[in-house]
Amino acid sequence: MTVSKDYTAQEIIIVAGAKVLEDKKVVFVGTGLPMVASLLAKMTHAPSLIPVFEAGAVGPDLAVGLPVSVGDSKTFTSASFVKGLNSAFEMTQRGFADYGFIGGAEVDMYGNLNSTMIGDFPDGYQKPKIRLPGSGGASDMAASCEKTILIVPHDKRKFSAKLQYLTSPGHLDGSKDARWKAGMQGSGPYRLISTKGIFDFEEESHRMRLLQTFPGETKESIQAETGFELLFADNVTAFAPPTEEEVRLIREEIDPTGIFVKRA
Amino acid sequence: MTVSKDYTAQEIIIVAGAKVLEDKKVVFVGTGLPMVASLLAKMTHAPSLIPVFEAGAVGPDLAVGLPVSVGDSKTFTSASFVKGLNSAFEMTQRGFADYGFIGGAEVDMYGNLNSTMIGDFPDGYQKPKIRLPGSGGASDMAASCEKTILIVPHDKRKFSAKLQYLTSPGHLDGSKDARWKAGMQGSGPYRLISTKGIFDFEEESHRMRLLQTFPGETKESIQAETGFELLFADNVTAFAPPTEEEVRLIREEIDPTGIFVKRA
Amino acid sequence: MKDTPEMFWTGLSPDEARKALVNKDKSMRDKTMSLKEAVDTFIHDGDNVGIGGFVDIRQPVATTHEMVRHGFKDLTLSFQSGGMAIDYLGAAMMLNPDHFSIKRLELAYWAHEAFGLAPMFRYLAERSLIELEDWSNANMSARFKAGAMGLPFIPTRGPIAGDVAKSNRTKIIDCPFTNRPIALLPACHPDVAIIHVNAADKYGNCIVRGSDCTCAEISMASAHTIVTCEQLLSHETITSLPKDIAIPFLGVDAVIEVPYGAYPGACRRSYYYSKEHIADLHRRTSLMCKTENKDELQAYFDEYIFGVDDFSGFLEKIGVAELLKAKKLEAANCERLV
Amino acid sequence: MKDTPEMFWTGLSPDEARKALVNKDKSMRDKTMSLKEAVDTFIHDGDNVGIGGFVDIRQPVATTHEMVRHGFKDLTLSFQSGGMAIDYLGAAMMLNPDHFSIKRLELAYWAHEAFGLAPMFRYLAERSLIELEDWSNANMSARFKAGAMGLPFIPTRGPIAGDVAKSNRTKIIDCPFTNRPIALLPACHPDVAIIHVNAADKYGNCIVRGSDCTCAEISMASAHTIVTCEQLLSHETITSLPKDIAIPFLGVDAVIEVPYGAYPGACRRSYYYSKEHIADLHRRTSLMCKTENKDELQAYFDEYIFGVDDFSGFLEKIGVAELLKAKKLEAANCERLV
Repeated sequence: MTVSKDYTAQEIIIVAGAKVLEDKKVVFVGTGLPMVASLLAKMTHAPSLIPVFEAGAVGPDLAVGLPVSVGDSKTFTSASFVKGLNSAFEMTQRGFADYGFIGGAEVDMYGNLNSTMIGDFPDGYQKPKIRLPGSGGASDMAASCEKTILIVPHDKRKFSAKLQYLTSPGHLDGSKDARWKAGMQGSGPYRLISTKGIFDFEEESHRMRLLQTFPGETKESIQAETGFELLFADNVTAFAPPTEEEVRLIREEIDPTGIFVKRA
Repeated sequence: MTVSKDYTAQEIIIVAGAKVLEDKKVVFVGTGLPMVASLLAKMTHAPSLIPVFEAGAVGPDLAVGLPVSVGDSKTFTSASFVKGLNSAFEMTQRGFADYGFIGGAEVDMYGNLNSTMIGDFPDGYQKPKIRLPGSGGASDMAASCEKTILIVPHDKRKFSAKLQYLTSPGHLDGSKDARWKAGMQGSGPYRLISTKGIFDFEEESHRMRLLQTFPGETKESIQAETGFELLFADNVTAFAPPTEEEVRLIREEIDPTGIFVKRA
Repeated sequence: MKDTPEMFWTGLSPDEARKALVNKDKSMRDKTMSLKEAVDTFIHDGDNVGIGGFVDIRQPVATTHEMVRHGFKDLTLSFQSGGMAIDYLGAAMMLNPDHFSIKRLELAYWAHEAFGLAPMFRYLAERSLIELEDWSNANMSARFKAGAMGLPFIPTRGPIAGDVAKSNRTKIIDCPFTNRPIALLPACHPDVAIIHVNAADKYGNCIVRGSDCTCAEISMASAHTIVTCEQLLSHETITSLPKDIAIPFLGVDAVIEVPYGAYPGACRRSYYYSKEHIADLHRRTSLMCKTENKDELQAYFDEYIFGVDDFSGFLEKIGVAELLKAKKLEAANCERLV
Repeated sequence: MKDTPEMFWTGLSPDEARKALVNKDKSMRDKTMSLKEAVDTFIHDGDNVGIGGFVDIRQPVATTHEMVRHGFKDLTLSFQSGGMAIDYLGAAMMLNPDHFSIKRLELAYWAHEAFGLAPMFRYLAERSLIELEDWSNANMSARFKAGAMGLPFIPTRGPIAGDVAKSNRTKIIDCPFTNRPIALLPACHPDVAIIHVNAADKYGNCIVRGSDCTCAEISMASAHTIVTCEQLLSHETITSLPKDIAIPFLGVDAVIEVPYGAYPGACRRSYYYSKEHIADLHRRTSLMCKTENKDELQAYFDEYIFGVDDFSGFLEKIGVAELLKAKKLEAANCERLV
């Protein structure tokens, strides 16, 4: 397949995100790029992927198009289960979500996410510098999906040594069994996809570890834009750029009106 | 209306039970005679009575006939809500049941009921002398309906100073706020209807108090068949015998095949 | 907190139940198989079996027949209010505990309302042949719900006072928000759920008419679920009625089309109770309770269960007239065009 | 247990919520009235208002317009993820807090997913004009559910670690059954719920299509509930679809037929989002956020809300073409014959 010469930072995130998803697994899909990536996975290697949305749709084929919301009417057509938020989250607590696919505004080296506020917590909680939308279902997915896949645009301030607010729990302080001891279920952050590469979390320390670099990036260029010390896999490889067909699918089939994938 | 000369002990219970029910109120109906009484109430003075059944039906008109079970198909036709056991009990915990209408095999002076076992509890719990069916939903109704109406056939052993097993909580030990202190909701037993008369529970002591005698009974004859000391209302009155029309409704319209109302 | 013996779990503990799901194949695949294969595959000696329906409504009777033919040891049966499904298992144990035995009941009620007591219950309990754990209907329904919700426990306003909470593993705490006492019920995660529904597709998406009972909660709480259905429908037909899907395919492992699968109990829209058949089984059982003579009860099992290969053989013995009678009675309840 | 300040309830405490139901008229009676009458009757200054829908799905937009016209002081708004309904209330406060004010938000999310942020939220929060209590979507949904179930609290596996549980009244205890930490959420009992549904009968039995959101839970938890519906149906039609009834009449106090009542948000089967209208309101609000110049936002309110008598006046201003466009877009999602 021909490699695309004309893809955007969002598009490579989407392609990388899609590739992490396994066929025939249940993925609890957060709003935004995770929806695009899940659709791309379904249209390529994972036709039997089972999407779950927090407003209550289970397993739709998404043939009527890309939802603009995780409660969108498009998530319900052809769904096998049509209830509400409680049912979706209860299924997840029970263990029915293999993957959770979420974004955030700020991430730390243990895969904890902030989507609540920029400012001083707790003292400045009632007067944030920047008020973000809030957890939504992200913290629930982070707590209870079996594995989570995180999407965060790469930026030194966003890859932060200390979160200003911990919305969605990842590996917490990275200590052994930290999630278990805190009372959570699921093994936590599994992959992180940024605009610069793909990361996992090292087994012992639970620290973010670079696995693959996106075209044009090196270990050094990525570390330079990261606010904490990264680990590197023994064999950091180059992630293949999106193919023309993948880009075409995103632009023409999945998100032709630019709902989530901006052209610039 | 002409007084019936040919009614049974069950039939006068049913008529008395129906009369306790107010129109336009919600009654959580237990199995057996409470179902017959609720239907009689609906066919006479309380056409807008709202029956709730523990298997999940809310507000059916019961026009297709007397259910043989609180999960009977007949409870669902024309119902305004059709869910399951959890929904019925949750509505009741929330406070939507004005009355609960339940039976039992044994009652004490505070309106506590036993429908679990005859024998020695706790030591003989695993080897009961007589094993009864168990609580079903009766203990839930007793705990959470706002007021409960109890039906117990009158018999010295069944009106007992000490229950062999307390299945359905009434006024507990009768002490002030006993139900509240135990963590329950609802004001507890409101009326008890036996084969001999109608009782309430005195406000301070919460002890069973005779209000009305059924034909042929006196204070003394009822006390003689009761295993604990009864209280008597200042003005114990005679309950009017069922009318011919009431008996006809029970026999011909409500329970023509003798599902719950035996002819003998 | 109430002074209770050390906590124990029957079936799976909440953490075991979660782990069991992690590696489970959750794909949308064809799960149809024979009832024999389902029972062979998913039920094992010592299992905690969660039983659907309510009294004689939509109980998984066909599956209990198959379980009796198969034979199992030391089962725990968990249900709110049980009727014929429990009767068959209990009577099988009365007849030959070496072939079929129940170790323990976690229940709220075992009897038949208008159709009388379950003599099997009196026989087994009064002879102390089974462990008992009494709960209320709301208790058992909420325990399954806690399991389905992935919670280790759920609070209840149920029978917090009295002897029910003393007969079981309820814990009473002071509510940390109101400071009033509140009862906590441990989740129930059966090893296997047996459920009968009105319709399902081959993936296990289930539609229920009339009472939902506690079937969805039991299915989602259990490690595995066997579903029998009156009618196997296409996936497209099922999903065209999305609000009617009570159990999603994720909660189901085996799907078997078994018309009249709850007979002689009732199934809304399909058939009403066969009270004569229920009474016949009870009469034979009562005889054994009184005299220890098992001949009549054994004859029932030899004819209707051991003497047939599967549930269709049972229905053959019931005959067309009886089945049509049950169907006609139910049609009057629903007043609908078939 | 986490060291928390003294517990407090917003809206009703569990015991107050129970008491409020004891003497309530629960009869099946005609509850239709005008939206103005409903808002006048059931909403009061200082109330905790539970808001249905999810982001821009089936939010009770028409009711919020009426609330803005009426004017209220010191409301607490409780919801999981809010979109346009919250926007209108927030913008009204930005324009004139003497006419309309929000004291407190109990929420998981206020923004619009693909349609961007809610600039009202940034304006009010960053200026510290409202009290904030952050929860997660599962938290808020479960809090309403606990209220609907008549429980003072409900456990959750949600964000037990991290700062969400530190921002609110969650209590973390050691589970008395597993000894592992578990989070407990206090019930939410709003004084009044505002809910938009697809269809209802005059008694308040409601049918919902697509996501149930958390509407049934909010309705059943609240002391009073105002329901607007796309379509008022006869009781007979509603009860002929019994499994579709999501909210029983018992949980509803006022029923108003308001077609397009969630517009410019979406309502499954009826209309899709009008993203241009949403963007227009946000543009005007952002302008005020940046410059404190309220003219454009005030002009919107003067035209679309204060300048009309009721929601049908708003729809007149939107015009037929836009409404048909939204309807056509949704028809493509559902692929159904009207």
